[in-house]
Amino acid sequence: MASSIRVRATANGDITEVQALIQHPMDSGFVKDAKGELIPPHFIQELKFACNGKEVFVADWGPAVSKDPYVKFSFKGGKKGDDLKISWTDNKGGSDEITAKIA
Amino acid sequence: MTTTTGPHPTRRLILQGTASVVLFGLGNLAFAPARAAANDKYPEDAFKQKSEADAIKALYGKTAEPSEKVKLDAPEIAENGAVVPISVTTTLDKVTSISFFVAENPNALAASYRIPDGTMPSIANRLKMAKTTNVVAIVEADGKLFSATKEVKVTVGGCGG
Amino acid sequence: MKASISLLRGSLGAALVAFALAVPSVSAADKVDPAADAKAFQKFFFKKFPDVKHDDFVNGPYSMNEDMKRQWQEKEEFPPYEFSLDAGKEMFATPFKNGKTYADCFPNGGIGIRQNYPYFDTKEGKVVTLELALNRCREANGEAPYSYVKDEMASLTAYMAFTSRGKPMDIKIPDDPRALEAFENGKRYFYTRRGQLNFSCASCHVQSPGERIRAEILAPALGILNAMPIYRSEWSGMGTISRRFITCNSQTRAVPLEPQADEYRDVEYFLSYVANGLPISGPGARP
Amino acid sequence: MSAAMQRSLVLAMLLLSSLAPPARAANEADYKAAYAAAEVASKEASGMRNQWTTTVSTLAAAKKAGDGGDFDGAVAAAKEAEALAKASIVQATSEKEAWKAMEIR
Repeated sequence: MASSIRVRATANGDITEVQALIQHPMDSGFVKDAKGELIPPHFIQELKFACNGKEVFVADWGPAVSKDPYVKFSFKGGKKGDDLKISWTDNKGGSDEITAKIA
Repeated sequence: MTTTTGPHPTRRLILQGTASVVLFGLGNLAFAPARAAANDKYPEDAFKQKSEADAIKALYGKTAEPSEKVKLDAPEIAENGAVVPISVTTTLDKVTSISFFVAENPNALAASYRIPDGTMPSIANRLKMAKTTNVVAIVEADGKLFSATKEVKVTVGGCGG
Repeated sequence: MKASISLLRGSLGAALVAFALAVPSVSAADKVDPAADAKAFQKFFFKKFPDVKHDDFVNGPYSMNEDMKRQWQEKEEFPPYEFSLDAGKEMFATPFKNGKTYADCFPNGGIGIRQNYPYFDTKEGKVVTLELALNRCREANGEAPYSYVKDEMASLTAYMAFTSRGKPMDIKIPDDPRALEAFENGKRYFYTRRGQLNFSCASCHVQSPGERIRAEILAPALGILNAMPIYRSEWSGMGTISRRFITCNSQTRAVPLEPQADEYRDVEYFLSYVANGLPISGPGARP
Repeated sequence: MSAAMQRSLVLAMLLLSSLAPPARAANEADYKAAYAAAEVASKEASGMRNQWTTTVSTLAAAKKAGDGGDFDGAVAAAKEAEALAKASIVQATSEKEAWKAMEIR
């Protein structure tokens, strides 16, 4: 199954800009389905980015983050070809992880 | 970083750069464990708080003061409450954490980010908003909290059932 | 004095011209003239929104409102239809059970051809839309057809639209009375009021584009299908042209027809033809 | 716009005529008759491919009330469904020509 994480990391000079889009329902637990029943909460709680083993960004997310969540940030110290590991875990114990190369 | 124009500007720059990093690193080291320990795990409690004030207290244990240095970018009228593009950037120094609150959502805290050393203090993300309300961005810089607030209008779209 | 005389003559001339124009257009209405209709349609929008760049009309509500456009550009940095696009690409490459793929059903392997759909099939004597052609391809190769309103169809059309991005819409109307009839039927559907709210497509997308219904800005009818299929935040999911028509109907409290009904195929034919020349911008992201 | 005015007048009249209160409590026969009439009009409307969603839901409400024995409610709903169906028929017939008024030429 293709990974749920799409990432674009581009280095220009010393600054690497990272954009990530993750396929996840991010159900808040407040929404009802077609039959009128509440869809239980199911959302990513923690999303970590590490470059060459060093943690560069950590997101703590609640149910108010949009479906198929997106985040953009940038950090210093990464360069073209470095490894960027992205991993997330959700409130149901689900998780996914990929390692991308900085372009 | 001021650019010097000497014969070997880059060499001097590098020297300056490494010097300040070492200093900064050392200085940071002393604080880092204390602060990192405080918020390195998922702030379960803060996400449970209803109001924005309680959530900020649960997350940081102190109050924030509005600051011009925190630039919050959010739309006038959200095209859709389910996907509201919100971003923040700041010129403040030594930023260690950035969080977003949607005041009248069922739970005010929407997202909180830990900014390790070397990561730029600017973030864009897409949040859900239950209705027209204030979006608040909080930046923790050098142990103090600064905030920026903007009202975003949210209504149901379409011409109804 | 001279100035006012020329002014007078100018206005007289204008009146004459207007009168001349009015007379033939009355008789023209009975003879179906798609080319004239398309020209008038585009001129209407270019005059109503003089500072909107012609190609920008395909961006729907975002061509009408700066604040919305900024939100859209932010979404387009990493658009939510990315997953559907990748899924479509994968489906396109995955052969059917009989070993064939979609590429075998379409000219040029299905790449960069979306701008020619829908087309008029002279054998069948009816309009064939991209969604219909995709399902016919599946059935011809022993596969079950996809729902016209669900994600699989949206992923396929998203990928095919993506391969045509930027190409001008290029819909042909053969010199065949049935094709002219289909065009006219689509035009009639577009302007006919329906549902208890008594709206036609034109009530919203011709009379009040750029205005709001509650939070949403109405898109202009010109180029309104160029961005299809769309990821709508409202549906937090992909929407095919069929899904869009059906939901628009139910919003005016009209019972929708079955997907790919003749009326829907014809109105798609009409809307695509009058947008000839405007670029394909699908898949799109919308509120 | 006088044609549109005229049309909405007709629609309003049709709706009003259906709301006249029944003299005595309705019984099953009244309900059956009213429902049948509504069904005929609704079938004609969908035959013209111009059915309204509110006609369908009001007709369903009439049936539910009728099955539940609430014949007063059922007759009222059936009459309203009939009026809605007839209004959609008027809309479909008048739009056969009226659409040209909005056409961009």
